[in-house]
Amino acid sequence: MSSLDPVVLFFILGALAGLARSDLRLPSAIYEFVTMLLLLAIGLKGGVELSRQPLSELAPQMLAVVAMGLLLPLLAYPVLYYIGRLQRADAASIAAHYGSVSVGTYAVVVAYLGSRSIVYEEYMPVFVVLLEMPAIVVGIVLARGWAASHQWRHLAREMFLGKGVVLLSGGLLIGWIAGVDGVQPIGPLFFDLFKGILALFLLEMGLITVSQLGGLRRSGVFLVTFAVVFPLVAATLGGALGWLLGLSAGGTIVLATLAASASYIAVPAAMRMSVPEANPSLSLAAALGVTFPFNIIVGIPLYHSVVARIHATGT
Amino acid sequence: MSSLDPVVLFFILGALAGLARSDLRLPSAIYEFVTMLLLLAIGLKGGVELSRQPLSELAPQMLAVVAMGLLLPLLAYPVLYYIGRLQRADAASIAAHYGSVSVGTYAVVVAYLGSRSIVYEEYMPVFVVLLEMPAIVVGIVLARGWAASHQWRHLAREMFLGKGVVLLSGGLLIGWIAGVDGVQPIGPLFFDLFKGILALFLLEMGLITVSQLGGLRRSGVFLVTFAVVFPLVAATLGGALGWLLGLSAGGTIVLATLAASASYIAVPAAMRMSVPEANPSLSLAAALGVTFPFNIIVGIPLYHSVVARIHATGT
Amino acid sequence: MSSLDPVVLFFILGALAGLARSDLRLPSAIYEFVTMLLLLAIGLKGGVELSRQPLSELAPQMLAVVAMGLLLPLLAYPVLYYIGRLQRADAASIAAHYGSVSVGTYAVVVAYLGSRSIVYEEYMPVFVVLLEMPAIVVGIVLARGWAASHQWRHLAREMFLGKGVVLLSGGLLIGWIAGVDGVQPIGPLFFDLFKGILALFLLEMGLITVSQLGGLRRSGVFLVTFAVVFPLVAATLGGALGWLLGLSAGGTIVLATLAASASYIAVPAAMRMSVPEANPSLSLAAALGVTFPFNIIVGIPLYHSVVARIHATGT
Amino acid sequence: MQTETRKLLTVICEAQLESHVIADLERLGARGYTVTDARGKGGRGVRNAGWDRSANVRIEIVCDDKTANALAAHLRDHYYDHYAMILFISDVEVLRAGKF
Amino acid sequence: MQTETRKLLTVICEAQLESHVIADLERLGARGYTVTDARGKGGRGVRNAGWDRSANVRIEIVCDDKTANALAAHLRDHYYDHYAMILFISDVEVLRAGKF
Amino acid sequence: MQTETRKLLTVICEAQLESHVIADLERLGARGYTVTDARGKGGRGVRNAGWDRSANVRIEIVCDDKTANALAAHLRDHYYDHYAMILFISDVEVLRAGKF
Ligand SMILES: Nc1ncnc2c1ncn2[C@@H]1O[C@H](COP(=O)(O)O)[C@@H](O)[C@H]1O
Ligand SMILES: Nc1ncnc2c1ncn2[C@@H]1O[C@H](COP(=O)(O)O)[C@@H](O)[C@H]1O
Ligand SMILES: Nc1ncnc2c1ncn2[C@@H]1O[C@H](COP(=O)(O)O)[C@@H](O)[C@H]1O
Ligand code: NA
Ligand code: NA
Ligand code: NA
Repeated sequence: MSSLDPVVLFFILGALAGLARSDLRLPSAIYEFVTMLLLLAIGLKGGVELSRQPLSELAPQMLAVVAMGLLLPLLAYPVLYYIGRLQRADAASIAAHYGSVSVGTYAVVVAYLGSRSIVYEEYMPVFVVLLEMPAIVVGIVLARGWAASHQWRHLAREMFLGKGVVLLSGGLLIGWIAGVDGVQPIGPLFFDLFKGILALFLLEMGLITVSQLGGLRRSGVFLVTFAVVFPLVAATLGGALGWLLGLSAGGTIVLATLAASASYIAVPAAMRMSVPEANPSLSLAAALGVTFPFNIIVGIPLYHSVVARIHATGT
Repeated sequence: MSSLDPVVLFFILGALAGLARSDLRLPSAIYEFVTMLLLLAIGLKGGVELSRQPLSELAPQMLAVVAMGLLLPLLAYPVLYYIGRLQRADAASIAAHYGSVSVGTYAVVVAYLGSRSIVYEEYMPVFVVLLEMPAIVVGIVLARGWAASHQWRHLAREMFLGKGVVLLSGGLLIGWIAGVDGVQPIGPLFFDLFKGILALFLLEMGLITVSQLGGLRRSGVFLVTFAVVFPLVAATLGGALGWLLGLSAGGTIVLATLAASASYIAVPAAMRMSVPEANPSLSLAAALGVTFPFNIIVGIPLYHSVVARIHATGT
Repeated sequence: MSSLDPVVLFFILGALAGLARSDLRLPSAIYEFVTMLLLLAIGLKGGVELSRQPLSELAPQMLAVVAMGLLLPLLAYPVLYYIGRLQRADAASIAAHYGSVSVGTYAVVVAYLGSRSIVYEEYMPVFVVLLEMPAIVVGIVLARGWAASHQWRHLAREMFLGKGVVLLSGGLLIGWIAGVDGVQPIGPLFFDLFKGILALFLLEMGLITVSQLGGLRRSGVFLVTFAVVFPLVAATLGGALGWLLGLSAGGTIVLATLAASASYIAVPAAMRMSVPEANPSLSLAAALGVTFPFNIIVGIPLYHSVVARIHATGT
Repeated sequence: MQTETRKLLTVICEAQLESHVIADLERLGARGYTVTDARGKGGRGVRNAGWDRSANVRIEIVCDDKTANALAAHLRDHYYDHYAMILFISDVEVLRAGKF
Repeated sequence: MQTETRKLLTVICEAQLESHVIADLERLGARGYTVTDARGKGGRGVRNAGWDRSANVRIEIVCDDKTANALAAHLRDHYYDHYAMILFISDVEVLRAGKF
Repeated sequence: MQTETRKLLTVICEAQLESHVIADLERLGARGYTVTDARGKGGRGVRNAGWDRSANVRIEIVCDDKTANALAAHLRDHYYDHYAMILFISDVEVLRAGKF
């Protein structure tokens, strides 16, 4: 039990309370507040790191990561459509969720590495921002074909102006401009409280996860299997990419986790407006009901142990 | 004036603003947030302490404290029913409130001891959790007789799954599992901010207390007297028990204060569903309108001075 | 760009998100929470400082500052009424806004001085409290004549019991009573988080500012000009007063900024009830849409450079 | 436009009852409901709260005549005596008759 | 089921008026009211707020015909000129006629 | 008191549609609207949220008969198929006929 990070215990507390039908809930204004703080904090941290090194050095890595974001939904779609026999819109929408990333999962992996003092490339939030979107574009093309392209301007709005993306990339820019000294005075709120805020977030995520279980029961065995197996495949790809790019062990774990995670902030909103005929409860049930808890409880320690073994042999 | 803890000044500010009919209010989402933080923080602190010592050593103390929680409402009920001539349901419900404990009062006594550097047994939150419930059970039996026992399963849900109890005991468990090192990264939110959060909580409590004064006027002299005198009796019992159990001076003050305090989180909710014919404004007016301010302004310093005198002679 | 304080970058982020029509918003409960924290923190800081020195020494300065608060709206009114040709009620209401002060602008100037390690008289929050009200009284007399005096009792309630004033002056009193040691335990919430909380506040202010631009377009060139030029005049007066009172360079900058700022918390509420025929969107568009961003982006650095030059020659 | 007449039942009650009332509604045949948070005053005094203690909720149900009457009677019989609650019924026109 | 017809008066106005309007309603004989927070747009522009500056409230009163008319007339006379406010009245059926 | 009859159109839908629906309403001639946050359950399951993902809004529009029908038809045609949404229409009396 002690192998679990204490913040994950808050997730479990939330899940147990939800299963027992407690009336516990974070007020929605507080859940929004907590989410905003996490997004800003992650962005700020990445931005500060960016201000320390030339962007040009990162360009190749960034391109490779975007390529991964385009590839993952293309891998997921045929599985969902041909094997899972889901409707085209549903398959495309779920593929988009799994091609994109979960900020909450990112926060947990960072907390996990932090409490084990494992270093990682601190500019990783750049990858989080970059991975938010490509999968959305792929998902829409999969659902609608290129004919959807006359909507691109409208779609770009939905993608870039959703509050999740604005806060994450806004934090990134502010951190970049202000630099390490500039953000220091706001550090007590955004950095010192980070783990406590994450604990509250995970408490609510536990409750939300449980509330998705109903949708899961209806969606059947295939989706549950997909929601466990696809992350493992994606993590392998992400880990391999991290290795190819020469990332540290910590950075490789983060990239594997990002690949394995499924979005539940930017993508659901964009898909709802762009592919409305996709049933949102399928993708949320899979992403929130299975993949999120799987990643934070089983996945991250697993990716860690695999990467550790490879890096050990590597050196 | 300087004998008042600064957090209590926030209570007074709230009360004055309420009396003057200012439009000041904590938004309800914020009040809920602040309450959740207090409950989790208290639980976490107690849990960490529990992880430091064998539970078995505490078992006798825990039993004694539960016995006190069963005894207090049995003392209160006849006073309320025979002397106060209240309806049976009302007498039982008020007895349950006074047999249980107030988490806000606990937070204030802890802050009070902290600013005077008086040590106390840090596992006290365990007693807070233990004292929440027995009085509820006694109250229901007093109102309904044993016939109510077919409802026990339903009742247990109301009691154990109310959000107050879930957060308090959830925090306790997390603190216990994670231990002192485990909770350290979430300390800035839950421990460093504790007193500031308590100040905000007390600001709102001041406003709430004043809003109960109307109910108080209707409920008359008896209830006001009860709401001052019974806590004194209960504090004497609690203090005596602390002394018998060999607690430190600080621990004795805390136990006296817990005994003297009246619940306004777990009990009102449970009574509302289990003894609906009891008028909730009577018990809230007494607990919030009189006993809470009495304890934090007059009671705690009083219990402190009495315990200090006894401990001085004792040694 | 790096000359901008990082907290101001949050304002710009909010403004850009608003211009781009992002769905970003602070939940209203959070905006209220953040505002309450700022008001209490500012009050507490000033109160602690007051507890360090005899009030009698400050009395002359306080009188002079109140006189400034009475003078500024009397200067603004004729400009608005005769040159701007606004309705009498509108001219009086806008004059009241500009005679009073903006707590948000105060917080920004204090953050600005802090990150440049420029000292200032820390009892300045007393002036913030004092400057809130005189302009309201003048504004009402301008709108209604002395005949309005039968309403004074009612009006005093609106002024003194508005939550903004209660929190600011309540914080001041608590800080005064508790002193520097007393507030230390609540410091992590109210002082350490101050800049981070200010950043969130400014994010929302950016969004609010942009939402006022519509009102601005309707109100025309005169009002926009007034909202830039009058602050410059007022800042000159405030700076001159600071110089006369022998304030430090930092204190002079703060007083100039206070004079230049326009209220959007206490005054709008009081005016709405006392001079309802004044159109609130005119004064808010000017104060929030122009003067607030002008002061925090252009004004404060400008007042700083002028004061620095004068103090340099002065010494 | 083709519309049909249905009943709109509005229930205002103390927040703590929300889950109980909703369970009752679903059991008695309501196919949907909408809840908003509210505060107010009535025979049992002012209700405007925090920590749920004394806030209200406002529950609306669109349904047919018979269901509305059954729901109203049930709520009256089970909650009126001991809880803060009022309800009222009005006529509304809806587009999809089969849905309600 | 035995029901009686009453009036439901719905007032939507700027949030700052809440306490004033409620005091008026009680003075003019309303025995209860329900308030929810709202936002919106009307002749006086968009109202969606924070720190109360420009939010709305939605106040509902169930009462008899005469009271509804008196309340509506009073509100119109005192607030329509200078404040953001609309009101409308509809028929509702209630169970306890004596209560409203 | 002189009153006129108008229609009250109430739309309950998923929160993410708010800005889209409001844009539609304004384009089709509504002169005002009022929005409150809500949660609920219907054919598309429970909706009670955080981070907006599954919360509802409740939008009210007072308008004349023709506008109400036009709005209702438009909303039905554009949103009923793929989104959580219901709407209903009732009669209300208003004081200022010209306003609505
Ligand atoms: N006449 C009324 N008009 C509108 N709402 C009412 C009325 N009476 C009661 N209410 C609402 O119903 C709740 C419970 O009413 P009661 O049971 O009378 O205390 C109150 O808190 C109000 O929100
Ligand atoms: N036609 C309408 N339908 C629904 N609500 C309205 C309408 N007109 C105004 N409102 C509401 O009433 C408030 C005040 O209206 P007004 O005084 O016209 O600005 C607005 O902010 C809206 O919330
Ligand atoms: N019969 C009903 N009565 C009241 N509200 C309803 C009803 N059916 C649906 N709703 C509301 O409308 C929303 C969307 O409905 P639906 O499209 O059926 O899922 C639900 O989430 C409820 O808030
Ligand atoms: Na992914
Ligand atoms: Na007790
Ligand atoms: Na000014």
